[in-house]
Amino acid sequence: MLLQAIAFYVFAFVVMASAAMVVVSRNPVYSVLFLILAFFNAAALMLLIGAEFIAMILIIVYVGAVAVLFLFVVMMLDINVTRLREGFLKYLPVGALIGIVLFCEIMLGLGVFGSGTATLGELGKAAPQVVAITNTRAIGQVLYTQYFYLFQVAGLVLLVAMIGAIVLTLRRRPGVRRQRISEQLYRPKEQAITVVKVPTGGGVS
Amino acid sequence: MSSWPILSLVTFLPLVGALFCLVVNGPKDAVDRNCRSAALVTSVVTFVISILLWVRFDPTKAGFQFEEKADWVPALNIGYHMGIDGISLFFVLLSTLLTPLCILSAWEAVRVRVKEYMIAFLVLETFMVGMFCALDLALFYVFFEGVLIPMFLIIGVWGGPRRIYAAFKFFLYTFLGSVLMLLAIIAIYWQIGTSDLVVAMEKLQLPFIWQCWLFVAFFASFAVKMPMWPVHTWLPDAHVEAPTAGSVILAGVLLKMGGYGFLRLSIPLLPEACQFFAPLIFGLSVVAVIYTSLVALVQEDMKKLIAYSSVAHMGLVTIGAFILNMQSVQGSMFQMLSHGIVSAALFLCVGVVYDRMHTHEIDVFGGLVHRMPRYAFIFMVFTLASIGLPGLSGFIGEFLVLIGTFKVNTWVATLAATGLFLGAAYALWLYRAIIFGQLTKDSLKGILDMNMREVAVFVPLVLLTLWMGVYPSSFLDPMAPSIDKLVGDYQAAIKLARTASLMP
Amino acid sequence: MIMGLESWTLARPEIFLLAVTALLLIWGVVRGESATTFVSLATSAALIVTAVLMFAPYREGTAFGTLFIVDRLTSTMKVLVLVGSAVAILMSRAYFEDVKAWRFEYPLLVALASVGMMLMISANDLMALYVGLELQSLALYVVAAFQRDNVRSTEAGLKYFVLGSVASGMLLFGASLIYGFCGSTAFVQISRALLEGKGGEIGTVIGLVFVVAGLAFKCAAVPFHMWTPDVYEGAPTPVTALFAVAPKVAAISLLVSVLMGPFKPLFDQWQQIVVVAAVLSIAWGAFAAIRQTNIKRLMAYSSINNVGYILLGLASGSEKGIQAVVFYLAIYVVMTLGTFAIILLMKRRGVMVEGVNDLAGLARSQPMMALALLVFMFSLAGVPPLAGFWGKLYVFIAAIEAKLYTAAVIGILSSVVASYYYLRIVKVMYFDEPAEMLDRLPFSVNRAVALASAVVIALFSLAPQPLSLAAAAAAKGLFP
Amino acid sequence: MIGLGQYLFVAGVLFTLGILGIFLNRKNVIVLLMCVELMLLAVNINLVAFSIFQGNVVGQVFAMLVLTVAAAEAAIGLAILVVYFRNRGTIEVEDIDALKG
Amino acid sequence: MDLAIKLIVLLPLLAAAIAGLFCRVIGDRPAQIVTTSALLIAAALSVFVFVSIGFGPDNAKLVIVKLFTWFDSGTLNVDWTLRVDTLTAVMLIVVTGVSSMVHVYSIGYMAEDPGIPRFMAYLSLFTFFMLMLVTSDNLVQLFFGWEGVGLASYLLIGFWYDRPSANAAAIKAFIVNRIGDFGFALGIFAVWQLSGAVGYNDVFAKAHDMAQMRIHFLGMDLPALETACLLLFVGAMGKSAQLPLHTWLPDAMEGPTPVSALIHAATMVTAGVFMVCRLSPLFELAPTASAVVTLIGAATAFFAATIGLTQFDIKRVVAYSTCSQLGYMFFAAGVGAYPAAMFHLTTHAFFKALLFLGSGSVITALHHEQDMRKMGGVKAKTPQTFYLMWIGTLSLSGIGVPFLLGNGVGFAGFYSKDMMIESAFGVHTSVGLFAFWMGTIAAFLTAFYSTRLMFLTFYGTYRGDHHTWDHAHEPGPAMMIPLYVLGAGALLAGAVAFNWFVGHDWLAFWGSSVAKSSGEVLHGGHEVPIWVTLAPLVFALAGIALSYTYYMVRPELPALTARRFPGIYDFFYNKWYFDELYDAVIVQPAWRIGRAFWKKGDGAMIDGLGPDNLAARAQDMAGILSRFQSGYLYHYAFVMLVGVAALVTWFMLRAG
Repeated sequence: MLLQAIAFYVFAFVVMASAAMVVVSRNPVYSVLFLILAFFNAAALMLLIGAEFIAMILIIVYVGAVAVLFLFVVMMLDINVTRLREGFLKYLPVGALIGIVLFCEIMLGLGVFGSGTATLGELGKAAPQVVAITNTRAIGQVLYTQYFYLFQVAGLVLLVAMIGAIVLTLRRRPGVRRQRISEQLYRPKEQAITVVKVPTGGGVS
Repeated sequence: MSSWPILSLVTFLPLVGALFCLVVNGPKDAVDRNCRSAALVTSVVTFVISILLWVRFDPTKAGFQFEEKADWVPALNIGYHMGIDGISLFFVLLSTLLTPLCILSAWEAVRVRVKEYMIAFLVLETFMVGMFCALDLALFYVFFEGVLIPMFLIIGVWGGPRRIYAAFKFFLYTFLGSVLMLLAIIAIYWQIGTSDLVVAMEKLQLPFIWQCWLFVAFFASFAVKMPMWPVHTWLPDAHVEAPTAGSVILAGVLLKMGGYGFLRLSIPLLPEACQFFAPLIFGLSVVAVIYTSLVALVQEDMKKLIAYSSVAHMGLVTIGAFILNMQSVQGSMFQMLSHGIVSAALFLCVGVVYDRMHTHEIDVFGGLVHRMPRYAFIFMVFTLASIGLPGLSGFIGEFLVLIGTFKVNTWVATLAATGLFLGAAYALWLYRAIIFGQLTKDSLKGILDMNMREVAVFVPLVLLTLWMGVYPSSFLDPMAPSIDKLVGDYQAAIKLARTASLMP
Repeated sequence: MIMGLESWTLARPEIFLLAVTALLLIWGVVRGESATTFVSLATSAALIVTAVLMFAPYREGTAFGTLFIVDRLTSTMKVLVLVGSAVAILMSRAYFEDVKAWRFEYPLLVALASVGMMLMISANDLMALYVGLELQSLALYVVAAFQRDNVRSTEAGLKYFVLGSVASGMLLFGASLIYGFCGSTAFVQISRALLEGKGGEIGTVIGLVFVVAGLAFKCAAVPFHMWTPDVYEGAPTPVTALFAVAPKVAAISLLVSVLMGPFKPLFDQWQQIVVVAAVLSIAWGAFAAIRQTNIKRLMAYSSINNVGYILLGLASGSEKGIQAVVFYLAIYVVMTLGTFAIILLMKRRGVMVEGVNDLAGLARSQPMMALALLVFMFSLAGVPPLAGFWGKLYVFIAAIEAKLYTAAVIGILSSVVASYYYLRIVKVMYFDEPAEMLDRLPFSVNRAVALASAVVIALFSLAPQPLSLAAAAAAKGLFP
Repeated sequence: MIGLGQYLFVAGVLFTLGILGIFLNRKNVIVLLMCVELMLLAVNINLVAFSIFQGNVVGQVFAMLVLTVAAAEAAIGLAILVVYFRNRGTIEVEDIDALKG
Repeated sequence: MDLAIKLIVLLPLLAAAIAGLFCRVIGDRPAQIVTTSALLIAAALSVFVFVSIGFGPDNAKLVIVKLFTWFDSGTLNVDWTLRVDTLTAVMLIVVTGVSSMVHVYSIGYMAEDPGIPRFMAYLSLFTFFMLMLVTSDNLVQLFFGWEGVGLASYLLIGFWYDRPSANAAAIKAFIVNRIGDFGFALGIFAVWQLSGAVGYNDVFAKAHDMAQMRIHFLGMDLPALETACLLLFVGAMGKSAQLPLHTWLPDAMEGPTPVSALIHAATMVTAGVFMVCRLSPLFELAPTASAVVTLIGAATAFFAATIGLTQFDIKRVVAYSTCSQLGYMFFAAGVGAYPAAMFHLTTHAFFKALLFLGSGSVITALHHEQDMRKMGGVKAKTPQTFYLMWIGTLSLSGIGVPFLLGNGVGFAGFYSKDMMIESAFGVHTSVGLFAFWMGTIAAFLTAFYSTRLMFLTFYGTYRGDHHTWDHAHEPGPAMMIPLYVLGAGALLAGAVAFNWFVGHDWLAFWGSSVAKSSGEVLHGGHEVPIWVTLAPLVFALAGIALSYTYYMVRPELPALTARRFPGIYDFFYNKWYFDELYDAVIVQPAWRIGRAFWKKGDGAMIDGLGPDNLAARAQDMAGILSRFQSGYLYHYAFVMLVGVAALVTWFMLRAG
């Protein structure tokens, strides 16, 4: 239990720290990398309470796809390291203040601090409930039955994302040569080769 | 009483004419010609039908006549309920009378966008007539506000150099007032569960403080429309910039909507608040009479002067309406009718010279009597009627209001009576500046007297002014029972409230 | 039965639409750009057919477990969405052909967005709500940036996207809290938990605040409206027309069903939020538009203003209030579509213009269009007898009955302020002498839309009864 | 003992950082997108934690949906970013101000 | 009888309508014929009516002809009614008589004017209104006539609309009259409030009750009848040019001379006197109000006479004399000698019309010259006018031989004036005494200025330009016949009518048309000491003598006196500076206030703080909000955050 607690605090700290670094890093590449770090640690946090499926998905989807996509775009767009603008410092106090106030209020409201049982109720005290079957199995049991509908719609969302990304970024550039395999394959030989009678010793002119 | 929906006919016939104009197409000349004729024919027919109202009106009955009732929005319990009594009868007639005259007066004066002009006027007529006939609060409001749309366009499209300012001021000022009335109407509706005015008159029982709030809301709307001091400043601007016919309708009918609203809604529905606020209204009205008369005295523009005089005259109307005895209310009604004819005619008079000189600055004119004797005569008649010369229409209203007022409050009566000479001062000064004197200005030397079409516009008005001045009974008698009932109900309500407040 | 026949029957309009969309997508991919016009017409037709399908025959109930609900309210709202989308697609051809961006993906994305909206409207579970919302949003982000070579269009897309993501992040955060405290994401369960007093009051309220914030963003209610003017201005005009209509209906419908459904027990709490948002929206929309010179931007503020009135109806929380919402929305959709149809007709020497002052002389060059726009403007301003007045009347009746006096007074006074800029458009059309006339365009879809809208508004003005009956029927579902 | 509160705390911090990042960031838009991802991560932690502590899997299903949508969102967001960059040649937050007023 | 009365009233209206509306069609001559003959017929009918009523049996002394209802409103019922009793009959004679003469005269006087039909129409119209005034049976119809004559007066004063001065005078006349009417109207309101009626019979029936009542007027608790009478008298002050509402009358001389004769001497200005006599049953019960009437009348009699001393415009002299004579009538009415007032009204109508028309003929002869300094010796050119004018002057001065043949023998003015002065003395009150002395002094002044007029005009040598002199001649018969008729009146009216009006037969003559209490007053007037009877005559003769000395014997004296007493001379010459005072106190401030209200009140205050201000603030607000919409993403996100934070805070605070 202690070990678990220590692990939690370590991961939690790293998550929060790297999240902060995402925000304050001046180089976007670092930001992405800190983001990846945050994801990893968040996954670890989830593992700690037994949500292993989500933890893995998190790593696969976020780290494997999203973060890499970010990195790719950062590189592609060739964004320079930006100087820290004055605005940051000017707005920092007010912004931070409001953020902290909001944060404290949420925490108070949720009852995270101490007396919070008022709202968290039994949940606040309870230990993680261990489900009899594995986490993945439990999800699997509902995902394609009870939540089949959501699954389908998620697919639609991805479809839209695909269409959207293509429609926005795909361009047919007239000047670019491409390999058209079907054309290559189906070209009749008459077009491809000419039979030339080469006189001996004369060469091809 | 009437088997066919005569009120609806009078109300919506102009709309039919407007639709006809809308679909007229072809070369510009033909369109203009057809629209003019169509508008004139429609409005004249409407007027003739509305005369039937008067003929068939039973002057001994106090209640509503020619009632029509139909569902409109049953989901909200809003009905289409029309009907007139002695209070509304003549306003309907006033509207239907002035519209053809306006169209006639614009026959040659308006040359651009004739089609739109005629449509605007016919639509305006529908709204005006409808407003005076409506016996449903929502319906009333619809017509009341609907008037703003054509009027806004009339001022803005065919108006003078500052027409845009004037049109916006007119619209926003009056709109601001009216939306508050809408809230009041909703509150009443909420209380009684229907927007039917007749039901409201019977059933509505509001606590005093509520009455006061609602009164303020109604007041905001009607006071602006009247207009009462100090919310009158839209009127001079609107009048100056509006085209002649626009001013005519504005002065002739639109200003009456406020007074009509007080009599139709405020007083029967909110009697205690009326009593409570009467001193305020008297104060404002007295200020209006004196203040605007003095302001009128120094005007440099004919229309502005007449506009200010309207404010002063309307001051008497509000006093009369809230003194609430038979004489004062009848006087107030009569004053509105008379003012409707007279100030309309005065604006038409201004229009006559405006058409010739394209200005209504007083300084431009002078000595017109040399070239325009007919005009001078007609202008004189209306100037005199405006200052309330006995024998002409203006006198009866003023006299009845003041005599009724004197009985209740001598201060108000005395201060309001100063209008007698203040009014004479500015009206005669205007007349002198325009008509009398030597004809020295070169620009005026070729000016022509009124032609027969113009005379035809004025003749009915002159006759009416005389008729109303010499034999006002034709007008006073039909309205008497309704006003009697209004005053009686009001007094009964006040008495009831008194006894209720005395009880533990 | 989670996936029984019943579910498929209830969802058949959505399924139909999706199927058609998929087929058209394939068609488009095969035939390339040349198929665009056909695809767009087919999509519009499909949208209309979908609307018809909902009522032939009409069915109610929940499907896919409790995720999806169909009743009068959702069906009515869906009709509005579908009509809005269909007309928006029809109106867009001329514009996109002009800017050489007439591509078949556009109608399909709109169709997919419409599906998203329908799912939103029918959502009966926080998760269903979220996926529907995202389906819609993602498609809309793309269409906002659809004119991809145009800085303004892409900027609009970008802003919409970033802020939209933040908003959905907030919504999600709130949803997570609600889930946590109520123990479920299903609306029925949430409602039950709240009624039983479970689900820690403050925590749920905070969650509700975040959810409402996220939804208010989609409705463009103050203070979550900041994206609206920029996106409306930047997006291609037909897209703006779409934005002003369909997503707004969907978001408001969703707000209604969330607040009046699971969170009905928290009425006292959310009423305050909605009243504040309503009043702020009304006032902000009224004042900020005064100085606008771009008509699209002006319409953005106008839409903020109108949303305020709709929210005021919602804030009353009564049956009449919901009727008012439906009624107002229906009229709003027609007015807005008509207005944008005319904006799309604004061309000078072949170039699209969108300044308010460019309307000068419309009354001369195209009198019927000017008349139509006049009708829309006065209707938007709420001047009787035009239909907009009935909407406002409905709302204010509801507000007064709910004793929201202050809000009603502010609302009605702001309507006067708002009327100023509507009048300004009328003024420009009718009073100003144009330096140069707008082009006289041949008859087109947009003209037809404008005229039809004007006629519809005129009919609504004179006979609001059918619409109010429909609104009443729709609202009935929430008040069994 | 690690309870729900701790998880909620972490999630709250992440969420707040995400929001703060959005308006304190004066650099480029891509970081904004990352901040959004942070917010979603916070939500996910919330959902998972609630799910585990309540003993039902709804939260985890929800988290999966969020993940999926987040991926789609990232794709679209980056696509828009790219076309914007093509037009303007910049994605600095303070340069994105063609539309205002 | 009824028909005759109707015809008397309506014929002038008909004539006016024909002449006025169809003037272009029918031309000058027919217009003159129509109007003049209508008036002559009316005059003849008036004589008939006068005889039937004035000398008829007691039960026939009142004829009431109801025409039709004017207006009914609740308990207020007003009819168009013609009421003829002796009082009215006398006025009918005066009005139609003088008016018909003026019509005839105008044919000559206005012969060269381009606006003849209009002029004749106006005259007839005036006559109609005047007749309505005198025949009214209720206060409202009286008011109708009252205002109507005001209108006609306005039209006629401003008849020569080319002249700015004429226009100004016309407006002044109308407005000053309106100020009086303001009081008059309030008086009517008060009477109605007190008695519940406006018809004379009903009002008089309630007179005694009203005398007991009190009225709450302008915050003061006042005796009701006194207040009402005073208010009514304000109307009379305006119409009859009494202090301080007299300023319009001299200016009204801008109108054509026949107008001055008809309106501003014989008829309209006497309407005030008529009204007081008509309402004598009320006034007799209102001692304070009557005292005020007396004081104002006496003061005006004196005041106007002092101004008359110094004026040079021939018509203005006569005008001030009118003003002064009206003052006499009022103090007579004020002390209760209503018959005496009416008597003087009648005689005055003749001699003053004569003086005006005579002046008119001099003016015509001298080519429209009115300044007496440019006249002199005119008797050579216009001998008939000269003699007739002397009749008028002596009548005005009240010259006669007392005690001869019982009532004395003299010009018409002699009888009536003496009767008034004696009545004032006879009531033996301080007010009456004041009136007596004022009247007596004024008699001196009157005699002085009226003979001064004669001397300056007709005697001595001509002081104008010779071209005019050469063409000067006596006017034609159209103008001379009226002069003779009026001259006869001025000569004989007093002697003929003395007994009926104020003598032994007064009661039989007047019937119940004036207050019964007049009897005592008249009696008191007959019973005064001899010196009282002689005093006015002596003073008048002294005035004539002084005038003769000044203007015939030693013509350098006037200038000398003026130099010797510059203060008082200027004061009189400038009409006691009333015009200047009014201009400074009322007219100029009214304009300034009007301008201030307009520019500062409406412009700066109401519009500036109201609509324009609101519009500007809305624009400002729009600007602020626009700037708020900065276009920056982080800004927008910040707003969202603030929104959420605010809501959350709100709920946290509420929760706890």
